Amino acid sequence: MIPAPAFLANPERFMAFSRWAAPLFGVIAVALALAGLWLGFTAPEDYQQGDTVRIMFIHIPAAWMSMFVYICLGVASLLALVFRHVLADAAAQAAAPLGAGFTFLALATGSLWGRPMWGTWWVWDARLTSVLVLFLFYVAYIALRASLDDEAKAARASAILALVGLVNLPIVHWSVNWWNTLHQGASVFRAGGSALAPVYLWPVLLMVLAYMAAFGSLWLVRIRGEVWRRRAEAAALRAARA
Amino acid sequence: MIQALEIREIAVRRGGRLLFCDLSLRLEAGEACALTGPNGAGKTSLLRAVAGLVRTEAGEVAFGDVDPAEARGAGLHFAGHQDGLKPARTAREELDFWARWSGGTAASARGAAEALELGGLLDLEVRRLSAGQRRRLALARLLAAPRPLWLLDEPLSPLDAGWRQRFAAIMQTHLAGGGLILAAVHDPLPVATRTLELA
Amino acid sequence: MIQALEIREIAVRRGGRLLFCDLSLRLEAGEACALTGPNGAGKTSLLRAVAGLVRTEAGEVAFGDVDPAEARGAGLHFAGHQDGLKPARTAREELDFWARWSGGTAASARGAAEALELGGLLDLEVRRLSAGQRRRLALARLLAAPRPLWLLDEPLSPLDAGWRQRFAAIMQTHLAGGGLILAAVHDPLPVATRTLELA
Amino acid sequence: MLDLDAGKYAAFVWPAYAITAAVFVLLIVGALAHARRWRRRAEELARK
Amino acid sequence: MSRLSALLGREAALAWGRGGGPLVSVGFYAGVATLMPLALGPEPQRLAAVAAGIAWVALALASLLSLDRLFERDYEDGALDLLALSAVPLELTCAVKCFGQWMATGAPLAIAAPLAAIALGARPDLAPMIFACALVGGLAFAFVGGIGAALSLGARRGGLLTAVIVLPLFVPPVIFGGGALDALAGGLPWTAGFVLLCAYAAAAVALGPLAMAAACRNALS
Amino acid sequence: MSRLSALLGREAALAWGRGGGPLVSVGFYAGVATLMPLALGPEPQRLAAVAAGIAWVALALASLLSLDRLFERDYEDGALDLLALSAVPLELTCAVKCFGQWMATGAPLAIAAPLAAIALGARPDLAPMIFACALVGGLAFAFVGGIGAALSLGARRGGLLTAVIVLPLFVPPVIFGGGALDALAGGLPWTAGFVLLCAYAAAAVALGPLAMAAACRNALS
Ligand code: HEM
Ligand SMILES: Nc1ncnc2c1ncn2[C@@H]1O[C@H](COP(=O)(O)OP(=O)(O)OP(=O)(O)O)[C@@H](O)[C@H]1O
Ligand SMILES: Nc1ncnc2c1ncn2[C@@H]1O[C@H](COP(=O)(O)OP(=O)(O)OP(=O)(O)O)[C@@H](O)[C@H]1O
Ligand SMILES: [Mg+2]
Ligand SMILES: [Mg+2]
Repeated sequence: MIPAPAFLANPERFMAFSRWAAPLFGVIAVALALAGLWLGFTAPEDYQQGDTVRIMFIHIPAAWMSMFVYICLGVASLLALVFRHVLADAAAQAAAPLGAGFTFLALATGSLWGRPMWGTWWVWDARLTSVLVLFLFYVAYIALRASLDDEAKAARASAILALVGLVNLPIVHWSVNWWNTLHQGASVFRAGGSALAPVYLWPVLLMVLAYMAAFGSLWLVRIRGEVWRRRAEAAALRAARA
Repeated sequence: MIQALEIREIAVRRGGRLLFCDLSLRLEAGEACALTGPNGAGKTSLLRAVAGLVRTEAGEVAFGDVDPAEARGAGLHFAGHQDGLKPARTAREELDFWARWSGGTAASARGAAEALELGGLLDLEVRRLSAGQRRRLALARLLAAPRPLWLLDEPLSPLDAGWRQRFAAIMQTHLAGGGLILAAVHDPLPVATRTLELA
Repeated sequence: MIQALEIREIAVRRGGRLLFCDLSLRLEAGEACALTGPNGAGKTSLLRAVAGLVRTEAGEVAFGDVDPAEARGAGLHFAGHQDGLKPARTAREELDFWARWSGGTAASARGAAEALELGGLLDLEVRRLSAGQRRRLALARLLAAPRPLWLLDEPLSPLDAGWRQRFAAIMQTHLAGGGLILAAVHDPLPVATRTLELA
Repeated sequence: MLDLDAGKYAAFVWPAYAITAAVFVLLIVGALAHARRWRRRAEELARK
Repeated sequence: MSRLSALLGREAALAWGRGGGPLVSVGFYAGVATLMPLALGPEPQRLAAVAAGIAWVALALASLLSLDRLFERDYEDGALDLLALSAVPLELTCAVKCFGQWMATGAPLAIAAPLAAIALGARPDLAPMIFACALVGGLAFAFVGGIGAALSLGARRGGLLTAVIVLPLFVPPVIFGGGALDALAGGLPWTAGFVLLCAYAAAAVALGPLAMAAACRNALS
Repeated sequence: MSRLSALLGREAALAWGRGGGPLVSVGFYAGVATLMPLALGPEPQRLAAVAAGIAWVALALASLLSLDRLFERDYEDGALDLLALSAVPLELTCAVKCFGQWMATGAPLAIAAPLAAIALGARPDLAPMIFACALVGGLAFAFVGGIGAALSLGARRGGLLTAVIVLPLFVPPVIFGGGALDALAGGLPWTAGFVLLCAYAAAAVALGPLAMAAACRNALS
């Protein structure tokens, strides 16, 4: 999903590519989501979890995406910081609200799943807390970006923050191993095969791919918006000086 | 030891506006240059660009055959509008700290304090100093650790007539010893051998 | 309306040292007085004493037949070395606030900004202003609310030659309207009708 | 066959899907509006 | 009036910019609510028992640590000179400064406090009381903290002084508020504690500005 | 070396004057220790259960609220320009600044923390652990807090931003330390949590200065 930077570094080429790629990803996302939901809702109820298992099809993808988008944000920030590339910076800026959205979904769906399963909406365990922290990182990124006026300075400062925030990702992922918590450990991918029955595994995987494609599409659209915004601002500045 | 300052066609942008471009200047050891121009012309920005504190859009700054990082780290003094002195610390504490920070010693700090006649003021907190006394304290840092290139931003303004002359003599001595001075001023610089006017 | 400033044999002590004593001065409406003297002579202290910010050891300050408390509260402007502008706020926010604080209105603040040509700068944060621009912002407060007595501490120093002249014209207008100016300076004050030299 | 009856857990399952749908709608609308707004603005300024 | 409202606006804006404001207070209490359980371990009953008290003390700590700079910046950059040179009596100016600080920081904290307490497990029926205590207590903290801030102007160890001066003055309101909360939680009559808290706040609002103005004049001269 | 020790001395002196130092930290914890029981009511068991955790969180909050000004003053008065213009790499300068802050504020707080916890009723055998956690944790807080302080330089809502940026970074060490304290109190193996805390502090000390220096350079330019 991370576009090959060398090819896309040129804004013109990026705009030409994203022009058809964004809608294409969108269509793929819808198709995969429909397939995943169909399989998900034709699967039998779980003997333990009953119908709540259906939350899994939207919880796991959202949770994974919350981390995946942060990785994208981190990589884009690194490229922006090292190569001072505008497009990389636009990509980072465009990823943050999407990541915040997915993280919010992970929190909300997890909470709605936790109530029937654990009997509580929220516990302060390490997994849940670190996801909240991830959400706070997205918020901090957006807030920092918004409160520095100088575009170049804002870009660098927020890129630094994004890189600093990468430390949280391993904590999110391994928190279930480091602390014995309510949240279950890795079950989809783990040594010795998935713990999930195939009837659930397939819809989950399809939904994950659908979320990925949706993110790809939205990301491209937002980057396009950023490119236009920068063009507009450059033009406005030129007009003001002339 | 910096033998020359060479600014080659630099351009600086602040807040989206290009302050100047294609600006060049060459200063040899023993020379001083007065930087003039109306308010907001970019004098301070140029000094900061030379010091490496502000990014340049284009062009480059060379310090003779000294590596820029080294020159900026150990070869120049920057005395800006803001003096970085903490109001609640005593003049002595501040002078000693900045002397040591730029590689001087307690003895050289004492020498600088003598040269600027800070003797009786050293035990006062900075907030109690008068404007001219405070500027003298800021300028004492230039002498507390000898460095060839001085970047001065309106160094004389709060000084009285007597001290303007005496500081001119100090600059003269610095130049005679092979120093270089680039100073932004609104009044004529008493030692200027040349002038660079920003639009 | 203050018709005269009368300083009668005042003495001011700072940090245990008597800066001056038996100092007297009478200023009528329309007059300006330049306060000169070497660094540390007590110019700033005298201005602060007139403003009532510093206790006097002896003597008194009278403002014609206006009650001192009233005169200090509503009859004078004080523009010191330190301008009290907050770096993180925009020039407009600061000017508007200080205009309202000294009894002006949004309209008078706008007028002051025009007189000092701050138009394009008002939306910048104060920290981004150049030294001269920042001083102009500080001086705009004098015009944002009309008050007869101006106490100025080195008002011209970071201004360029053009602005020194223009501010001199502003001071002239103020005097012509019956104002009084007491200004500490190191260079001659372009409008001074007389000079008080501190030892 | 399609099993849309979530039984006693309906109160949790459907809100989860509803929130997901809502957030997606927000993200989609936000991205498109952002892109469209700045595209308009850029073209407007380019024409001038 | 226009002056005072202008001053109030400025103070609120500065307090907000300096670290106050609704979002910060939410952030601060989010911090308290997140960090507390993490540090105390997740056992809900243990936490619930102390939730209201923690929210209340966090408010006092936040005030203690943020109020010490109420006058310092204005003093060092010369703004206090200009504030003192006004037809508005310095007492009123100081009162408005404290009030602005409370508006920008204290009031939002008061709104966040019950939420944090509930998130930590306090009984929801305590929320109004927590809110009321935080609101009134915040006012008392602001005016009492201002005294410490003004007294330590220009002192060499400003921060230390503020804490030493202010801490003893913070004790009574904390006791009154804590007592009221505890009484309410235990089903006992709580009015006495709350009334005392209000009285203390009123006294602080009435007398604090006199002390602050005197201290500021002294620092300036 | 002489430069760095001079800088360390200056930073410690400034931090001390600004509100750090042994006496303040004792005062701060005295405040926590007196206010907490007053707010929570006097039942000893209720308090004892959470005493260690409270001491630990108080440390995090104190750091959160005091670190936001680590670079701000130097940035606004021009000292940061001069600090950046030196043969000493800015990374090292930032590290020394944080270290000085920790020396003047964090270390004394770490000494006061176990005393406060015991005063609140924690078991005395927890004291060494509280001290160790506070010492190491304070280092982590200082270096992580410095990142937030540097990143928010020149931003419009500096204080708010620092809190928002720093809060997520404070969570892991609080979890680790709280976990270690809790495990020790419950007789469980506590090394894992403490080792993680040390690792986090080490990472913060190693990587924090890079981020701080980059952020400072960015703010200056
Ligand atoms: C607010 C509450 C919750 C949050 C923030 C949350 C967060 C997460 C995150 C971040 C992941 C991805 C972990 C990784 O791959 O490293 C995840 C996975 C998962 N969650 Fe949750 N979760 C919550 C509640 C729940 C509940 C209540 C359940 C079920 C009873 C649940 C079941 C799962 C499952 C089965 C996975 C997939 C595990 C794997 O294979 O990695 N979650 N959750
Ligand atoms: N950080 C900044 N962001 C935006 N604009 C800035 C910034 N710093 C300076 N400027 C603008 O750049 C211009 C040049 O400023 P500079 O301080 O270099 O002027 P100067 O020649 O030193 O003027 P003065 O004689 O008044 O000191 C000014 O118009 C100023 O407003
Ligand atoms: N708060 C104070 N405590 C002790 N001494 C002080 C205090 N304020 C000023 N002084 C001393 O009083 C003397 C006069 O200071 P003042 O600022 O009035 O001088 P000035 O004439 O304005 O000088 P300049 O031309 O340098 O501005 C100085 O020697 C100064 O050190
Ligand atoms: Mg300048
Ligand atoms: Mg003076």
